[in-house]
Amino acid sequence: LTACGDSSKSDGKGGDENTIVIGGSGPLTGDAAQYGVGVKNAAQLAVDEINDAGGVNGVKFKLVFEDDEADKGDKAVNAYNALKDKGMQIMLGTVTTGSCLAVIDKTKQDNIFQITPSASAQDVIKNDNTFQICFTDPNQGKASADYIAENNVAKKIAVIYDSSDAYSSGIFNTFKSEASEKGLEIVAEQSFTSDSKTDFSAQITAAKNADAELLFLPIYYQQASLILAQCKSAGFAPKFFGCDGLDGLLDVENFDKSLAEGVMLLTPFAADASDDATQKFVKAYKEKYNNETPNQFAADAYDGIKIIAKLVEKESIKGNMSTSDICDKLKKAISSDDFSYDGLTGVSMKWGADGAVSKNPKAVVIKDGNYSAL
Amino acid sequence: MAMLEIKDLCVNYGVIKALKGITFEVNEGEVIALIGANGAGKTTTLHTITGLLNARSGSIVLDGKDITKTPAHKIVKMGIAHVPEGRRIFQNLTVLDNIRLGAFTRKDKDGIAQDIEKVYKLFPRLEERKTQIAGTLSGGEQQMLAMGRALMSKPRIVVMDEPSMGLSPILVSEIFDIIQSIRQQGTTVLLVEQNAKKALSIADRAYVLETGKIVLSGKASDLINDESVKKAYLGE
Amino acid sequence: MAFLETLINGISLGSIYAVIALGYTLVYGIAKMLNFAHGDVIMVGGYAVFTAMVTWNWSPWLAMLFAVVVCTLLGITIEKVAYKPLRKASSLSVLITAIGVSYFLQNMALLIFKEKPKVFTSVVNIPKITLFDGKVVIKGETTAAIITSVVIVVALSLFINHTQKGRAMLAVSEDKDAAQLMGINVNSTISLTFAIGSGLAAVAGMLLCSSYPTLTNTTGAMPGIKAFVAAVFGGIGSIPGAMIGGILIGVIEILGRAYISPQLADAIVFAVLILVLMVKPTGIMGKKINEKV
Amino acid sequence: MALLEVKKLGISFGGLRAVDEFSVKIEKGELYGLIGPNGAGKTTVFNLLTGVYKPTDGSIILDGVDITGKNTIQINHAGIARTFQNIRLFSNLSVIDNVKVGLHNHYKYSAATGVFRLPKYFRTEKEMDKKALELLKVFDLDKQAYLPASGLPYGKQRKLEIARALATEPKLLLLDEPAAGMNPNETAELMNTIKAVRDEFDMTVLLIEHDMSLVSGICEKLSVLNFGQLLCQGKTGEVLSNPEVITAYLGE
Amino acid sequence: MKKKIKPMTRKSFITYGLLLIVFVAVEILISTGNISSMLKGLLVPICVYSILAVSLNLTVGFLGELSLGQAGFMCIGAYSSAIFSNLVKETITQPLIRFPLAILVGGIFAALFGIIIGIPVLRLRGDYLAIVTLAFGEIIKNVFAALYIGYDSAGLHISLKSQGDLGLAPDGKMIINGALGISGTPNDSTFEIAAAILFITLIIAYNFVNSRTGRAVMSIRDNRIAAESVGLNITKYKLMTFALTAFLAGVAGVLYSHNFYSLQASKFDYNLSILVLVFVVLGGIGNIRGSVIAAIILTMLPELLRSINNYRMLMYAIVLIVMMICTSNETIRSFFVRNIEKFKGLFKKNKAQTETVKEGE
Ligand SMILES: Nc1ncnc2c1ncn2[C@@H]1O[C@H](COP(=O)(O)OP(=O)(O)OP(=O)(O)O)[C@@H](O)[C@H]1O
Ligand SMILES: Nc1ncnc2c1ncn2[C@@H]1O[C@H](COP(=O)(O)OP(=O)(O)OP(=O)(O)O)[C@@H](O)[C@H]1O
Ligand SMILES: [Mg+2]
Ligand SMILES: [Mg+2]
Repeated sequence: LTACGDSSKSDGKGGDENTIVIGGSGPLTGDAAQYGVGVKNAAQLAVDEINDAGGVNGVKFKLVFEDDEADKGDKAVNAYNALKDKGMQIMLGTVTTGSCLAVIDKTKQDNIFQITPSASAQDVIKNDNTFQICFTDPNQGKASADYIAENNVAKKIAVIYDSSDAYSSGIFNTFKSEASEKGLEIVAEQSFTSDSKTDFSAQITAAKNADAELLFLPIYYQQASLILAQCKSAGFAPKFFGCDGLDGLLDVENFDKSLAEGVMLLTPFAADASDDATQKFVKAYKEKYNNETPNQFAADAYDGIKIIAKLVEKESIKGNMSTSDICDKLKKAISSDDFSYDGLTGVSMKWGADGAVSKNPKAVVIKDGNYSAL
Repeated sequence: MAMLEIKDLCVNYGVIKALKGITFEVNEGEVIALIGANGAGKTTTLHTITGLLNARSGSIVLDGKDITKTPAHKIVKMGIAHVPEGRRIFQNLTVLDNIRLGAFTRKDKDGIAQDIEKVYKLFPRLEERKTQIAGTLSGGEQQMLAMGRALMSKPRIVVMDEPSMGLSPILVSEIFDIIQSIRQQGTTVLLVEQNAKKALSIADRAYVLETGKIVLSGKASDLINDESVKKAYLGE
Repeated sequence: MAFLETLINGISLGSIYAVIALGYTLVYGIAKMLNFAHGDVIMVGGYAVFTAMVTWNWSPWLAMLFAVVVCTLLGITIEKVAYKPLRKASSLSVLITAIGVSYFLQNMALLIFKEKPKVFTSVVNIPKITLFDGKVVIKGETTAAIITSVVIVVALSLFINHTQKGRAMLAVSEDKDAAQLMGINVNSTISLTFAIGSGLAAVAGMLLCSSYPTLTNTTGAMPGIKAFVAAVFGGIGSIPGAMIGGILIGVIEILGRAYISPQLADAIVFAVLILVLMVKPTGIMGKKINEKV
Repeated sequence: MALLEVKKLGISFGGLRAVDEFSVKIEKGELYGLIGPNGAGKTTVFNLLTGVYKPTDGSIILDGVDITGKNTIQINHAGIARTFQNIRLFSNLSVIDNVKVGLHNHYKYSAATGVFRLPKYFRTEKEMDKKALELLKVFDLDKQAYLPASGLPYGKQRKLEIARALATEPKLLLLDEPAAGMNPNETAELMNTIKAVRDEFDMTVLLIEHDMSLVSGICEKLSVLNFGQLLCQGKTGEVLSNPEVITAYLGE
Repeated sequence: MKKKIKPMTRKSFITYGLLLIVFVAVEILISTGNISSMLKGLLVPICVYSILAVSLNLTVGFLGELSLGQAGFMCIGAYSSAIFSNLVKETITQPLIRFPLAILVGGIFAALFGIIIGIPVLRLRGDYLAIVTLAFGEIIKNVFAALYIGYDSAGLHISLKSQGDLGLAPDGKMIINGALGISGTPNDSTFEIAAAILFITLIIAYNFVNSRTGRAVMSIRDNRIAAESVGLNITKYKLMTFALTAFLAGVAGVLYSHNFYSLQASKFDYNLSILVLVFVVLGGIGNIRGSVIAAIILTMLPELLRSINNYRMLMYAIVLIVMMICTSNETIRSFFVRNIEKFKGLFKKNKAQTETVKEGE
C-alpha cells in the first residue's frame, strides 16, 4: 500500500526550514504533453539557477512535478494529491485550463498558493489564492480585436476556433463581442472540435467564400500549421492573426516557414527576441534540454518560479512555515502595490487581488522566418 | 508396424479427465470402429489425433513418427483427414468453396477438378447446391458436405466422427457403402459411431470406450456377437 | 460551385479514411478482432517516413518502402506477442489487449520522438487538378488517396477470392479449428493478415500525414476510430464496403460541417451512421447472414 | 376438432421451393411423425410452424386459433414449443435454470420484486424450483440440476431441451431429431420418455426423426415429405410399407 | 462429476463482506489520519468506476452485448444532475436532501436515454451494436460540448452555437458554458455516500442477475433463438438491461460531477467507455466482484506508477497487456487454477484428492 505512504508532509505543517517544495502539475503524456514538458523543463531550469546561486535567503527550492494528462477531473486531482503527498508548499500549475478548473477548489480548501503559468480561462482565478502569469482569455480576445481595429488591419474577419477547447472558445467569445463594438465585421464564424482537428477544408472554404480579409486563429499552433498549409492549397491568402497559442509555430520540426510568413500574433514571448533575458533563457534551456527551443509555456513557467522566488524573498518565507501561512503571505504580497516583476513574458507585470496579471500584450509578425515586433 | 499407434493417451479439459490412458492401433487398409456411450471420450480421441487438442501425456505415432505435438495443419499434410463432429463446415462460404478448401494442401489442379467430380458423384445433392451458402443446407446435406470436403485432401487415413448422424436411412446405408468403397481404394478409416451395429458390420476391428478408458477390443465380427456389447450398444 | 468544392473536400477527407478503413477491415474481417491499435500503427508509419526522409535524408520512395517494412514487421510482432496467446480467449479479451498495445505504441512513440509535433513532408508529387478557373482544386494527395484505395480494393479482392492464401484467410475467419483440419496453418495465416493490414497502415500513414502534415504520437488515434466507424458503416469485413464507408463518412462530415453546424459535425456523422444501420443493420455492403435454425 | 390443422403451407428460398402445399391434421394426444430424405423440408416445416419463417402460402390453425404469420414468441404463447436439430441450450446456465427459463411465463414476479427481494420473490422461486425439479426428474436429469448445461453429455442435452420446451406448458411439442447422436439403448430410453411425456402431460407430439426404430416404435401416424412435397400420409405401418416411401427414403 | 454452478447468493455475500471490510479499513485509516491525500482523493473515483464497471457488466456480461457508450450515460447523469443542483443550490441548501434528488435526476435521465438508445440497438448485433453505442456516446459528448444554457430574468436561454448567441441579460448566469462545461456544482459526493451507492449497486446487480428477469437476460445471451422459442420477449429484456445499465452509469455520473468543481463534456469520450470496458473484461466477463476489483486496481495502478515518471503510461500499457494475457490465456490460467486448487487442498487435506482433479463422466 504505497499509496498510504508518507503522510506527514501532506498536513500542511511544513518541513525542513531551508527547503521549499514547489509542486508543478501538467500533462506529460497524451495530446498536450508538449505544454507540460515545456513547463516542467523551464521550471526545473529556474529552480536550478536559483539553487545554484545559493537559494533565496538561504532557502532552496525543490521542484516536484506530476503528470495530470490534461485531464479535466479525477486524474488532475490525483496529480494534485500526489504533489501534496510529496510535501508541496507552493503550486505552479496547472498547465491546462481544464485541469486547473478541476483543482482550484482543492487548492482553495487547502489554502495553497497557486500560480498557473498558462491556464488562461477567467474561471481559473475565481478563488483568491490563484494567480495567472498568462493573460486571461477574455483579455486576449479583447486585445486582439482592439489591435485589429486600431491598426486597421482588416474589416472583414473570419474566425476558426476550437469549440471543444475552453481556451479557444474563451478568446473567441470576447473577441466576437469586442469586434462588433469596434465595428469589425465577422463574416464567417467557423469552429472545429478536438475530434476533427486535421481537416479544415470546410471552414476554409466558408471563410474564402465570405471574402474574409483576415483569418483570426485563437487556437494552438499544431492546428494553425495545418490551416496555413490548407489555405495555401485552397488558394486562399488572407492575413492571419493569432494569439499566444500560435507561439511554437516556427519551432515545429520540418515546418515550411514560408507558410507562416506575415502571420501576426499577440504573444508575450518569442524565443528569438533580442533582449538579454530571453536570449540567456533560451540558451540555457537549449543547453539543458537537447537543443529544444523553449516555447511560451516554458517562458511562463520560468517566470513563475522566478516570481515565486521574488515573493519568497520579499516575505522571508522559510520551509518550515505552514502552507496556509505561506499562501496568506504570498497572495498578499503578489497583489500589493509595490510588487512588480520584469520577466520573459512581460515587463512590470503586476497582479490584482483577482489574480489576473496586467502586462502589455506584444504583437509580433513573422517575417523571413523570424518573429519581429510590430 | 501399425500405421497409427496411440499409446497411453491422457487428455484433460481443465480439471476434467476425458481420456485416462488409452492405447490402440490402426493398421493400413483397416476400418477401425470406436464405439462407446455419450461422453465416453470418442470425440476427444479423434481431436487429439488430428491435433486439435493437446495430449497431457502419452503418444500418437504415425508411420513410426511421433506426431503427438505436431500441429493440426501439418497432420493433414501427413495424410489424416477428419470429418468432425457437428460437421464444422464453413457456414458463410458456398458449397463449392467448402469442397475446394478440402483440397487446400494439394497443388495438382487437374487432380482436384477430377476429385470434385468424384465427390459430386458420391453426393449428387452437393452438385445441385454447389453455389448455395453452406450454412443454409439441411442437416443431412451439411453432413454430406463435411464428408466430401474431407475426401478432397486425398487422405491415407480418414477419421470420421459420427458420419451417419442425422442422415436418412437410405443415406445411412449409402454412407456405410461409401466408407467401404473408400477403404477399397486403399484409405484407412477410423470410425466413431453411435450406430454401433452398422459400424461393427463394416469394421475390421473395434474398440469400446467407456469413461475415458478402453474396456474391450477385438475383431468387429466377434464384438458384434459379444453379449455385453449387444446389451450396451446394440440395443438387443 | 461552393457545394462542389465542399463535396470535393469531403471526398479528399473520405479517401484518407477509406485507405485506413481498408487495413482495418481486413484484420477485422479475417482475424475477427477489433484491432484498436491499427491507428497507432499508422502513426508509426508516419514516424518511419519522417525519420527516413527528414532525419536520414532518404528519397521518398525509399522512405515509403522503409515505412512499409517497419509497419509490417511491427504488425507481425504485435500479433505474435500480444494477440497470439489469446487465440482461444474471447474476442473481448483481444480487444482489450489491442487497447493495451495502442497505449503502448503511443507512449513508446512519445518517449522516442518526444512530445513536440513534427511536420511531415508530403510524399505525394502528383500535381493538383484545378477546375473552373481555380475555384475548385483537387489536391494531389486526394488523387493519390483515391487511386491508392481503388488499387487496394481491387488487389485485396483478387487476393482474397482468387488465391490459395486468400481462401485460407476466409476459412480461418469462419472457423479456426475446421481451417486447421483443411491443412491451413492458422497462425501463419493470421500473421499474414496482420502483415498485410499493417503494411496497408503504413501506406495509410503516409497518405494521412501527407494530407495533414502534423505528426504526434496521437496522430493515428482519431483517424483510427473514424476508420473503424467507416468500416462498420460499409459492412464489416467487406472490402469495397470499407472504401465506400470511408468516403461517405468523409463527405458527410464535411457537408455537415459546412451546411449544418461545425460544432456538431461529428455528432451528425454518428447520427447518419445510426440511421443507416437502423435501415441496414449490417452496413452498406454487409452481407445479411441468416442463421439457419 | 384437430389440435393442429395446417393447410397448404408453402415457402421458397430464392428459387428453391423448400415446402410446397403441405397440409396435415394432428389430433390432440397424438404422437405424429414427420419423415423424409435429407433436405426434404422437415425442419423448414417446424420453422414455419414456430414462426421462425413466415409462410408465403397456407395457414396454420392451433386449437381453433389462426396463428399464421405470428412471430415465434406469440406462437410459443399460443402453445407450441420445440427442440432444435442442432441443440440450442442456454449453455452457461445450470440445467435447472434452463428449465426455469422455460417456466418464465407461468411463474411471474416483477423485475423490482426480484431486485428488492420481496417475499413474493422467494415464494415464486421456491415454486419454480419445485416444478423444475419435477420436470427434470421425468428426464432423469434431477441429479445434474446444478451443473452447467454445456457439460452434459449429448444425449442428456437433448433431453434437457425437451424438458425446457415442456416447461412452457405447450399444447403441441415439436421435436427435431431427438434421437440423433444416441446409441440404440439411449434411443430406446428416449422412446419411453417421449411416451411418458405424452401420457403424463397429456401432450400432443410432432417429431422429425431418421431413426426408424423410434419412428416405428412410437409414432401413430406419419407424414412423408420429399422435395418439399407431401409424398404420403397416414398410419405408421401403412406409410412405412408404401413402395414410394421405401424407394425415396427407407431404401433396402 | 463436474463443478457445480454455485448459487450466486454465496458469491454475493462474499463480495458484500469483502467490501465492508475494505470500507471499515479505509474509514479507520481516515479517522486516524493515516491516509495519503492521493488515496483519499481516489476514494470517490474508485467507487464511481466500480459502479460503472458493475453496470456495464450487466450489458456485456449478462446480456452479452458489447456496449461502448458507457461514458455517454455517465455524461447524461453528470450533466443533468449538475444542472439540477446548480439550479436548486440556493433554494435547497441541505445536501442531504439535495443530493439524493440529484441522484434520482441523473439516474432517471440516463435511464431514459438508455431506453432511447436501446431501441435502434435492438435490431443490431455484435460489433454493429458496439459501434452504435459508441456513436451515441460521442453524440452526447459533442452535443453537451456545444451546448450553452443560461438564465436571466427573462427565463432560460439555450443555444448550440456560442455564449454570445444566448443573448443573456447582464444579470444572467451561465449554467452550461459550452466546452467550459458546468462549474460551481456543490461538492456533495463523499466517500461514505459513494460507498453506500456502490453497495446498493452491487445488491441490485446480484439480485437482478439472480432473479427471473436476470435468467431471461442470460438466456438471451446464450441463445437468442432458443429464448424466443420459449416465449421470452427479447425486446423487453434487452431494453430493461440497457435502462438499468444506463441508470447506474448515470448515478455514477452524478457522484462524479458532484465530486469536482467543474465538469467538462470532453471528459466523457470513448476512451472513458473503453476504460470501463477494460475493467469489465479484466475483472472477468459476467463476474461482478471481478469488475469491482479490476476497477480498484486499474484506477490505482497509474497513480502507484507515478514514481517511474516518464515510463508511467508505458508501464501501465505493459501491465495491462500482461494482465490480460495472464487472465485469458488458457495455459497460463489453468496453471494458476491448478496451483490454487492445490493451495486450497493444503487446507482441506481430506477433501483434496477428490477436489483437485475431477473425474470424467
Ligand atoms: N470442451 C469441453 N470442456 C469440458 N469438458 C468437455 C469438453 N468436451 C468434452 N468434455 C467432456 O469430456 C468427456 C468426453 O467427451 P467426448 O466429446 O470426447 O465424448 P464422446 O464419446 O465423443 O461423446 P458423444 O457421443 O456425446 O459425442 C465428456 O465427459 C465431456 O463432458
Ligand atoms: N434459409 C435458407 N435459405 C436457403 N435454403 C434453405 C434455407 N433453409 C433451408 N433451405 C433449404 O431448404 C431445404 C429443406 O431444408 P430442411 O432443413 O427443412 O431439410 P430437412 O428436411 O430438415 O433435412 P434434414 O433431415 O437433412 O435435416 C434444403 O435443401 C435446404 O438447403
Ligand atoms: Mg462425440
Ligand atoms: Mg432437418
